[in-house]
Amino acid sequence: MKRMLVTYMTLGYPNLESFYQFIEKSVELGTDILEIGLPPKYAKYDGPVIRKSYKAVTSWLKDYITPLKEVRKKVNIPIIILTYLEDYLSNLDNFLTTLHEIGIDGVLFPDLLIDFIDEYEEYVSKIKGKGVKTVLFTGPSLPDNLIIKASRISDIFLYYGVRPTTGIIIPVSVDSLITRVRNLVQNKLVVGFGLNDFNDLRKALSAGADGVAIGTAFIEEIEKNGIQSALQLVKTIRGILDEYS
Amino acid sequence: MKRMLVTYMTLGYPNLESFYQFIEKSVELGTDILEIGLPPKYAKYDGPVIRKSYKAVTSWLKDYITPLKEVRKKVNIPIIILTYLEDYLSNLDNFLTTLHEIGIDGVLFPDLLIDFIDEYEEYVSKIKGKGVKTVLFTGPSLPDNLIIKASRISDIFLYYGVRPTTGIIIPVSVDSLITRVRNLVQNKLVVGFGLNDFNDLRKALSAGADGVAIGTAFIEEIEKNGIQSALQLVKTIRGILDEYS
Amino acid sequence: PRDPPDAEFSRIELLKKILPREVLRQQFTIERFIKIPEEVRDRYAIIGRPTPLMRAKRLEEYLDTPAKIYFKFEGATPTGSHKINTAIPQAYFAAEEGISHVVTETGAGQWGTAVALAASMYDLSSTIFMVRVSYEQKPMRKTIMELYGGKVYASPTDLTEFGRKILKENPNHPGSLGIAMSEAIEFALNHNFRYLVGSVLDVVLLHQSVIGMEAIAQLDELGEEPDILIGCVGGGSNFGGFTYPFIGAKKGKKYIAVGAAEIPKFSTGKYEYDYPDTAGLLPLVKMITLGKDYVPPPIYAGGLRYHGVAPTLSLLIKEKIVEWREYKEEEIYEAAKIFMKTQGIVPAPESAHAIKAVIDEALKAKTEKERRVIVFNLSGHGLLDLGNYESIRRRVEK
Amino acid sequence: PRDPPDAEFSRIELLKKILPREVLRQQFTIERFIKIPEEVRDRYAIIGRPTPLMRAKRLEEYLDTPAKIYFKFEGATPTGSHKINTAIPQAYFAAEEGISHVVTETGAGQWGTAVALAASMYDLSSTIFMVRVSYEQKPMRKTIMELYGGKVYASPTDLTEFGRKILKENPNHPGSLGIAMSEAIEFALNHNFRYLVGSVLDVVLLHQSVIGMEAIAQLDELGEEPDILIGCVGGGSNFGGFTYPFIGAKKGKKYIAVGAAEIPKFSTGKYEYDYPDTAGLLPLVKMITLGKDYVPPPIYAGGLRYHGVAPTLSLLIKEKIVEWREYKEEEIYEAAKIFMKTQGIVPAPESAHAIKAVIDEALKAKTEKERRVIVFNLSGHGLLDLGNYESIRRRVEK
Repeated sequence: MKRMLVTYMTLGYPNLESFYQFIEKSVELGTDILEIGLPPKYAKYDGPVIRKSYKAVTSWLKDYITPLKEVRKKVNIPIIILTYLEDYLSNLDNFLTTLHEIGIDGVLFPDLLIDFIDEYEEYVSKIKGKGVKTVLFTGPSLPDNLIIKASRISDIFLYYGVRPTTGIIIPVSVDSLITRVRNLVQNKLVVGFGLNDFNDLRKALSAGADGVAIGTAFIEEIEKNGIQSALQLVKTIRGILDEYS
Repeated sequence: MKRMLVTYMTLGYPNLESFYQFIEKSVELGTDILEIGLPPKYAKYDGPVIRKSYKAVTSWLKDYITPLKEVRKKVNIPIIILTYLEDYLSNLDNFLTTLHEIGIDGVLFPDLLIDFIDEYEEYVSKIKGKGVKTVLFTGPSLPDNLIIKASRISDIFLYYGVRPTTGIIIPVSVDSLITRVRNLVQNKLVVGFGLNDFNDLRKALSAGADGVAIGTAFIEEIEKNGIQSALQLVKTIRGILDEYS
Repeated sequence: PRDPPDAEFSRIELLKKILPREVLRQQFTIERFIKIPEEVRDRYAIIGRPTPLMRAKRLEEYLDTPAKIYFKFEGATPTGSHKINTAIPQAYFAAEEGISHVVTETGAGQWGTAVALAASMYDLSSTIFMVRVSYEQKPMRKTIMELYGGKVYASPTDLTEFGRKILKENPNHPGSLGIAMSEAIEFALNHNFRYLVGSVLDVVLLHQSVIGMEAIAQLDELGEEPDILIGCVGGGSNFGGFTYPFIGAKKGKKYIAVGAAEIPKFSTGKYEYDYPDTAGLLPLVKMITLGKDYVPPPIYAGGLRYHGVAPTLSLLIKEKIVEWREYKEEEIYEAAKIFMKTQGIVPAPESAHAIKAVIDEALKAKTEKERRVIVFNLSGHGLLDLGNYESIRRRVEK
Repeated sequence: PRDPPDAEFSRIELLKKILPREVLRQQFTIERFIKIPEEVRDRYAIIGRPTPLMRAKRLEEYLDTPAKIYFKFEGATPTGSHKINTAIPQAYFAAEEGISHVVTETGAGQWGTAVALAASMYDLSSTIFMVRVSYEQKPMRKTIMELYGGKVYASPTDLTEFGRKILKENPNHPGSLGIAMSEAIEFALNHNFRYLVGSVLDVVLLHQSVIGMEAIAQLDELGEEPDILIGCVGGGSNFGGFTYPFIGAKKGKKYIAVGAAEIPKFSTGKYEYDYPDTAGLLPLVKMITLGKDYVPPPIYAGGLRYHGVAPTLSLLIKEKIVEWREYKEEEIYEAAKIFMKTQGIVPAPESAHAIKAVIDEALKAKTEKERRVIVFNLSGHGLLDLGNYESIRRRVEK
């Protein structure tokens, strides 16, 4: 079975042109699902690299609709928007309708099961009611029974962040984390949060992850060596994934 | 077997006349052995009652030889002198010779096995060499093997003081003390030191003492109620002893 | 854990730089059971683990209760409290990583003492930043840390930029736990040493779970089934370490966390993200908290003056799996005296809070005529807290 | 025991008036084994008896010795030393006799603490005359006695004729152990209370023999045969209590009594009759002594400043059944630090003397390549003696 590559990029990073280029090429190179970050007010669960990318784009990117439309036009694979529910509490319907109209497939609110745990089921119904899929975000700090329930209602796949934040390689035993969650989840399991170490990546795949979500690694690569180098990384990771197909 | 009554009295107490009277009558009433105390400089192992009697007589009694000769004339039973070796270190031979000449049967030095433990056998030989018998004084603070050795060489009987000092009724388990020492001693065993409680007396006899030595009780009785009363006590104690014959 | 909004630096990244690697791994593990390394078990044996589980027979008699009262006595360790249970593995993991030196801050001194001893047990150097006012008022605590080989400084110091800045503003600054911690972390960062954490974090509770694991085995040996488990809560590490193994093994019917009425975090604290440390250097965690800037009144149980409750324990309280009590210090003092006179042990003022709840539950068992088995954690002795007892005596018995 | 020449009163008679009857009986018993009453065993269990017998594994490693080192840890009791072992039975026998109140004196405070706790365990009142200078310098010791319910007075007091006389001469008299004892005895006599004795007397050693009896059983359980037994000597009660059961059972090849070089009683003391107490109120006993009026220098191990050696121990030393050592306090301090860093326990300064001898014997075993089993009595912890450690630190490490 083919393992999924979920490629994350902050909307408009590092600039619109490079952003579009990265998206298009990464799909060509084997990205299965796109995860696009809309800069939130408070990126609670993101590490410094992604936070910096948010900061970089918010200085000039005032409108998210146009670039998202552009991306939708350019690629055919599923697009998921990553942003924080917190920012849309007062206008969620509106936001979801907009996404739906653009043709975005789904949303991923990393704060949904953490900060809105008492009402998450209502939110999931609401999101789905608007025709938008919802990818649920889980991690090691959630109880087993919540992960099981979430995996049943999560669309496309269940996201499992192995570390407390993106991009900071807190030492965790990736293999045992995933072996454990694999047994709980019937849905497709995509693992993320700090998987930019190839060793960890292989461990995740060996332990049964259906896919991986990579973000910080691409942004860092763009920052340091530019788009081409980041795309080379997409290719490399795709190669690793294919070893496990 | 008849149990022995060893009657103690301080030489010349309370005055010469009463002293002679007490000695003579007590023998008539059943005293088996007389123990006569010569006031020492330091009555280490005597209680306050006997110490007071020493003090009382030393104020006027300057010569011990005459009254001892008198006692020897008056009674036929064995007479033992109680005094402290410490006082006679420089003129022991002389002292023993004098006693022998008077016709005293033996001496009892309570400090011999305590303060002269390293040389007690030499002293015993020396005493016996002068024709004087030696009654050895032992007690609970001496080791078993010393008691066994002492009992073999003690003349007339082995003295066993159940309490650390005369006349003060320190609570001790008289029966278990005597049961224990009885098993060590082949010689006749006379028990003393604070036996003026009839209960203790009976316990000592039941536990196998061959006799008892009584002193403080008589002196106290003389002090409080006079000679007749003290003699009455001799009679009573004789009676108790005879119950165990 | 999360970084604060608009953070100048990532607290999570900071954790990675200052904590021993394995400590951090354990902080974020989801394994239910983690093997205690042989080298840690060795040292546990040396400090007298397993600590005794004792029956408080005379307390039962005094209360004339049908309840049986047991206590796990963590005061039996050389440093007199449970703190050493986590200091040892943290020091070990630092040593294993090739680190030569560990650093921490201390207020009243219990934690610093535990770190100084743990460091000496693995031949590590240790530096302890002690809040100046405590350094001056509790010279014996300083002495014991130094006897264990620790280097103790009155914070603020001129050893760190942070300390120098504060001293420049006020050369006689009395110091604070937040300042001491900031200095400790800066010092560790500058020298590539490692920083040891005393409470609140999951990994600390994990290490403390040796208390509960032992207690379960000891009760089994006695053939006792516990009904009620009780502990006091400062940050939550002795409580969690004691009760979680019971909760996990579904042993016991009631778990009671006891705090000080003067620091009413259970009754008035909010369940929200807050800094676990007053310096704000650690990542935000979701917990019951009075706010990191809460200024606690000076009660005699210094260890309970903490503003929050460990995240896991906060959740268990929110979920009503764990109950809570809050008592005033006069009540605590009375309970402590009863315990001293019946059982002979001077309890740490913190642990005396657990005793008060035990007494209440034992009296309830009496009223209800129930032979309940009550087990509590006596997290430390009070022999180095006699000054605190003297101060409350003056206040209460005047 | 004997009364002094030309005594104004009989000390032996005084003993009879002030000691609990059964205590006196046991003082003069010759029974080899005396059953511990159930009510005393109960209280022993409450204070944590049997105390642990622990292996000093890290000390062995540090010394790189083939010897095995074990220690009996009397510091595990609530009052932190072996003193409680005799305070409990003495208080019990007083209570059994219908006495409501016990009295004693204390210098540094260990004995007073033990008496206050023991009294509270049998619901007795207790009054402790504490040497004024200690009362002022060691306020924590006073606090703990009071927490146990003891009434503590700075001696000289105006509660006794003796105290009033001294205060009249000098209202700021610093007090002395002799004065405190005189007051305690007078107070006990006047009120028909009972006086409890802390050391030297046979009966105290008898009660302390619970240490050695337990240690024998614990070593048996480990399958160890002891070669060398070591303890420190103040009056001799912890040493005697620990070693006599071994000597009696013919276990062990060498017994070493350790004293302070600054109080050279083993090396220069005379074997003669002397007062066991500086007040001269107790009967004379034959012992190794520096004379009751000997003024000891102020070493940091206060408990070893006693002028004599218990009579039975004196005899065993004279008979060469027990060996002795004397060490200087700098050496002791170094030994204590080694023990703290390797084993974590702060030893009482007194007990640290035993540790020094243990280290020497362990190093000797190393030189001689012998796997000897060394067992020592750690008679107390030093948590309430940190002030003394601080003072010696200043002297030695300056």
